[in-house]
Amino acid sequence: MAELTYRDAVAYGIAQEMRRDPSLVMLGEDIAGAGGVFKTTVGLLDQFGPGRIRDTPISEQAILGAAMGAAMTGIPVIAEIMFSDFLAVCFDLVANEIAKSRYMTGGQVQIPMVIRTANGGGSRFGAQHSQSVENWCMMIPGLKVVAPSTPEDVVGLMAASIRDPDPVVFFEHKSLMASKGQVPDGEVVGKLGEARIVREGSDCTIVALALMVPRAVEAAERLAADGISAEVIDLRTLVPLDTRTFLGSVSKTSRCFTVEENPRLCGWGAEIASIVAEEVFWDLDGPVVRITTPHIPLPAAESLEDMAIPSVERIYETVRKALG
Amino acid sequence: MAELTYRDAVAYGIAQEMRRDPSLVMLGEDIAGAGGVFKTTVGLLDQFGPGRIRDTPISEQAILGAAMGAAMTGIPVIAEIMFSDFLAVCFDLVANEIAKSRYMTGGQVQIPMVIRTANGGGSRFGAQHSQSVENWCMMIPGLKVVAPSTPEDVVGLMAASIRDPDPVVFFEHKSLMASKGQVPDGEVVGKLGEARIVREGSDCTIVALALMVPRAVEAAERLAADGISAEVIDLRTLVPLDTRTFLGSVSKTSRCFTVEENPRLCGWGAEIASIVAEEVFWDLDGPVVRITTPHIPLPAAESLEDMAIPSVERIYETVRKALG
Amino acid sequence: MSIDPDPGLLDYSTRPARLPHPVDPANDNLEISLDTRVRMYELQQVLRQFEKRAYDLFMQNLVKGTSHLSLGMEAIATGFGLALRHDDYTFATYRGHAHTIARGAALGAVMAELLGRDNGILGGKGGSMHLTSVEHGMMGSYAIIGAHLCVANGAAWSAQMRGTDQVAVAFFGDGTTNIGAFHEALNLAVVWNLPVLFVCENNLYMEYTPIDLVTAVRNPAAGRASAYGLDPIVVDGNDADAVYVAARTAVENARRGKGPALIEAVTYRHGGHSRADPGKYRPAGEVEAWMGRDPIPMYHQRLLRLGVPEGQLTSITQDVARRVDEATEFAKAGERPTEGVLMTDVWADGGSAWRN
Amino acid sequence: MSIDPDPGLLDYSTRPARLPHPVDPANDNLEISLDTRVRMYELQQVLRQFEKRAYDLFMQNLVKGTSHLSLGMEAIATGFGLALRHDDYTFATYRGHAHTIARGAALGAVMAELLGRDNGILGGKGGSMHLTSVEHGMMGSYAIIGAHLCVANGAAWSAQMRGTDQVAVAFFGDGTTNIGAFHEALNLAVVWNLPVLFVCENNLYMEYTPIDLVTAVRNPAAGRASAYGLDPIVVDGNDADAVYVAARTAVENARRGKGPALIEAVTYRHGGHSRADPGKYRPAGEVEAWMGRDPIPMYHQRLLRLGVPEGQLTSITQDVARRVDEATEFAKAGERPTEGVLMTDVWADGGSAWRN
Ligand SMILES: Cc1ncc(C[n+]2csc(CCOP(=O)(O)OP(=O)(O)O)c2C)c(N)n1
Ligand SMILES: Cc1ncc(C[n+]2csc(CCOP(=O)(O)OP(=O)(O)O)c2C)c(N)n1
Ligand SMILES: [Mg+2]
Ligand SMILES: [Mg+2]
Repeated sequence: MAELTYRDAVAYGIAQEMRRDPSLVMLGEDIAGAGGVFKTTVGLLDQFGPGRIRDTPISEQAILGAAMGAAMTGIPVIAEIMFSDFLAVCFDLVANEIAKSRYMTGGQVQIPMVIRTANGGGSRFGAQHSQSVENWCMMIPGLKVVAPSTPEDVVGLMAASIRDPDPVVFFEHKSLMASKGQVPDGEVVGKLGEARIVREGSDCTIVALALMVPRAVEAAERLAADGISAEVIDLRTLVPLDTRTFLGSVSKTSRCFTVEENPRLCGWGAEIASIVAEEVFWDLDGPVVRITTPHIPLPAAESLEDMAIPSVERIYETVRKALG
Repeated sequence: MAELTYRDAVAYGIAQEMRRDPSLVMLGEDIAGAGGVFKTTVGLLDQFGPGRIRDTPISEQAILGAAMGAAMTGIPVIAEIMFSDFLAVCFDLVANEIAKSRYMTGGQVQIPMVIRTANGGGSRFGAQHSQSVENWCMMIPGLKVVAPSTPEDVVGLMAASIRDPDPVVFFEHKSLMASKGQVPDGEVVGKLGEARIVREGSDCTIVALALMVPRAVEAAERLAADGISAEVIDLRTLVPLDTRTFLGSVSKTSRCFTVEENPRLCGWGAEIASIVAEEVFWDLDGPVVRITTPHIPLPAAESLEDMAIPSVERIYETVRKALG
Repeated sequence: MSIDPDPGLLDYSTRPARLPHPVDPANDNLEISLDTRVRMYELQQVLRQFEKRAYDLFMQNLVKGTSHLSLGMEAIATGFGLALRHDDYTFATYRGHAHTIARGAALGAVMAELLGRDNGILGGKGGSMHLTSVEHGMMGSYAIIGAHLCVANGAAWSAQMRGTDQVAVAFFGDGTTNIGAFHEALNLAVVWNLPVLFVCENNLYMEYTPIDLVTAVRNPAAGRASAYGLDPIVVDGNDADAVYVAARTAVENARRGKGPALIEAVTYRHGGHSRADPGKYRPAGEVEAWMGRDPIPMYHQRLLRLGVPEGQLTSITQDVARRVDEATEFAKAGERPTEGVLMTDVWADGGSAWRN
Repeated sequence: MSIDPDPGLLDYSTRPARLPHPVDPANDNLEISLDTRVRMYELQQVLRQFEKRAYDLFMQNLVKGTSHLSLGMEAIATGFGLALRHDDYTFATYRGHAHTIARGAALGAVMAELLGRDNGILGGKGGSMHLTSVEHGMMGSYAIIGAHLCVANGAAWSAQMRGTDQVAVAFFGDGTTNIGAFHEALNLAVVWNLPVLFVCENNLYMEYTPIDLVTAVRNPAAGRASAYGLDPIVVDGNDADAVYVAARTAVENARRGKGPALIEAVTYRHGGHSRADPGKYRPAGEVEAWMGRDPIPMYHQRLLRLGVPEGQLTSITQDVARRVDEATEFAKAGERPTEGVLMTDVWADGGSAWRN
């Protein structure tokens, strides 16, 4: 066991896989010489050399195109898109090419690549550098979507994503970078499509992801003080989606809350809520409640951003009102 | 009253507004000399001249940038993106610039523009020219989203969209182009944010959009033959969303079905279902059921595409099973 | 406030026709073996007859959806088809029938795909705009402008990393030179010195809009070469020999680690942009003039001048006709794909499950 | 299979420093009124002192989020600031403090925005990366690379359609010349003959990566001009007079309907890319050499040579210091924006309702 920050876990996880597979390469802006703007790739250039860790121009379409073309022809690739907001400048490659090529070609093309990107708010970067856009990728058939909340999951799910033969979009949360956690020694390999029950409970289920997980847990602790027992689930991956775990939990607790950083409309919480409302409707004792960022662009000012993104307080109050 | 095709209604609606506002302009690929690849802009060049109807290079980012910059500085603009799938090549402008600028600038910037685009399946064009991507825009704060199902709504909602001071994405459905309908004489101006009850019913509510509206109506007629009375709602605009109309209907019928062409995950139906499950939960007599295109890229072959997109048969069978 | 009704933009009606240059007689003497030339004649016949048949099947409403023919442009796919090695990579656009066949894909499987049958080369899932045959190095037809130039870089990068001397080639049109991805792809290819060729099939039109109306330079590709430190290369896209020699040279350089090239092959499509289009927007005389520069009769004459007996060419032509008939029968014999395949091949495990 | 550990790409460590050219003494004699020059001295002082203060407030952790300073690059915003008319349009990047102030925005309101206060120029909603002041023709700071070049075209197109002779200017960095939107914007501007200027502030680095490592040509902007039929223009970005003259000429041409220009102003940032960055990746001697070409002391010397009394320059400098102090007080006096404004200004009606 070693304690790592979420930030360091990224390079740690990538290095584990680069040692294992000598053909694995990575490309992106400022990732090599500079070690990444979030310092998540520090040391990789020294360990693996400029042939495998490549700095690129500011050309996101060229980055994802190079990754896709290499992956199609036998070289697994990790491509970094610095901020997830920038997926919009290369969205044709993400949504129309990388995601669809296998199906369109009747299975002729295989694209073993991972798109790593810094996601989420809390850094006061404003509307173009703070978005949570995991729903942008979840909605596209052909993409797998991962968003870890702990250093151990960063390492394990990074390995699982890299070893997965299909394209995976891997969301690293900016506001979790400094958080710490234990990572087992030796090879760490997780599994896509397995949610984690972070905290057991009997009165309600709170489904969360990434930065919302620690907030949901803290809210659950405050609820416990009020005698409300909340079960907290970390989805960890949105595609494949572990519906069994949250459906089982909701069947047990009879109430479901989702906590998402996506702005309200068509966030992943809507998908969870619709699955719950369709498949375990008869087990529900009350409305399915979504807690989301309001449907607005994210403001830059500290005070405003803190009001926009679901807080421990808001989660706590919402559940308490709904159950009290 | 005159009978128009949905296709002709597009140019008809644009012409009405161009006559009314001499500063309104339009740009896009092959829209002027050629009258548009879907022939939706035929005749506009002759009526309004090349100064107001502009052919562009294949440069979607330049198209939306030009539209945004002109709109910001006093010229209302209609920009055509030929196929809605291509919103992906200019998605940074759609999602990060056009949608967010007013908020980011504290209200300094106003962007009166309409993005018109051909949406939806049924033409056997395959995965890159057949998508229904209205959810790509619905999920972005700062965009209004319109998707008419009739010639009259094409004209009326086109006028409403053009006169709206905020950016609107206007989805024209490829498979409705040849459909006909009556359009009132004189100026026709609709209203954004008003759904339409297309067919009254008492046993269940079917919420639909665009091509799914006529299919839902036909399914409702077949259900009527089985003694099931279905109310069919055409949302018409996703943002602003007329929740009153569908919530009122579900409270009355106690059952809700959504029929969407979006692939399953995070489609607009999920948003509707989550609102219903949260706000009229106690009025529900059974699960909220979504009928969607499966979560796959769209296949090209006629036989396969017809299996993928919700059909009258599938709507009918799904509702019947759920209620029977 | 009112907008100037005519800002004086160059417009269709007044636009002069762009006529073809005459064939360069010196091309008879290019260093190309007669055997290669005969194979190029045969390939051009295959492409021509295959697409004429595809067009007929359209008219019989057997081909659904859309399709984009290269009739009149066959010399380009042919010149490159012969210059590439079996393990090189081709990336094409929705106008990709010719490039797919030129790499060796079976005519029947391609025809079946156009007809949306289960014996199609993509099982009916992709259709005319996405023809792919990985076993022949044909890495896909991309229907949204621009992206595939970036993807071709990736295949070339992969070859470079794997230490093979494979070359990747991306074919695209004149209109495609104005999209952002073109710029990003060219710059990265040069910076990384990738073994990739960018081949612009300049047929003078995007869909219906003449390229001159929307492009800052007269040569949409060659006029941009200097922005990447590349040589401006323009070849006669209606002369398979000229194309072949340009391709051979560029391929050789790329194999030897000399990096990318940007080649503009000037040509013309005989028909419209796609099935629906009658091509009315083209000025009087333009189509006729280019018909007079049809690459195939020209090449026929050249081979006669070079001593190939008329009879040999005739039998090639007849043999091709037979193969196209067989391909058509094969395609028509296919079934419409059924439910069973709808949900397959989204993922590497063969399925499409997004949940447990 | 294993990847060649070093494909011999040019890499940081071995990279030679890129040293500044000496000041051109002839620039003393450029045709610029002394009054204009004194105003340029004052503006450079404002930009320098304002951003030094912003940096100090950072260090006191009063500025949250990020911010990108133009310290060392002031001559560019200054030369253009003086050459533009009040109704011209400016489009800048996240590195936009200088361009916003150069158009006349109030120092206090800008400083308050950096501090995230309710008296900020955007009410705290946009922050450092999105400074905008429509009343001054400053149409926004765009934080995602590329798009704003396309948006600037739109403002120029609008001026053209409205028959005004306004000009739009887009400022961007060297790294931005490699993104697709750059190419699309330049091509359309030329095809439509728009009154727009594209000004590349070439400070030799993208964030941390030297521009030479990722660009196919030595001059990231000027080296691309011919691809759009434009003249390659390179100016000394550390000499306000050189920038002013280039700007004046380009603005005049654009006003007269002579169309767009692409101008590369070579400069250097004294600090890191953004708040966090110490700028360690720069080779030994490079920073020092460019510090020796600091645009402000150089300009100070020039004005003395041209007969402006030392005392006048001193009092300007002191006056600016006072204004920056006042701006700081104004900013600190602002409140943190409250709940009331969170949900405003998504729509033109002032609200953010997405439903009834
Ligand atoms: C990004 C994008 N924009 C627009 C289109 C629609 N479209 C399909 S083909 C075409 C014309 C392409 O012209 P060119 O590159 O010259 O190729 P050609 O069809 O002439 O071979 C256009 C605009 C598209 N497929 N993708
Ligand atoms: C599309 C996009 N990619 C990456 C970034 C991250 N980024 C912000 S500034 C920057 C460097 C820009 O370099 P340059 O254009 O030279 O401008 P400078 O910062 O030097 O003024 C990068 C890569 C971004 N904002 N947008
Ligand atoms: Mg063309
Ligand atoms: Mg720079």
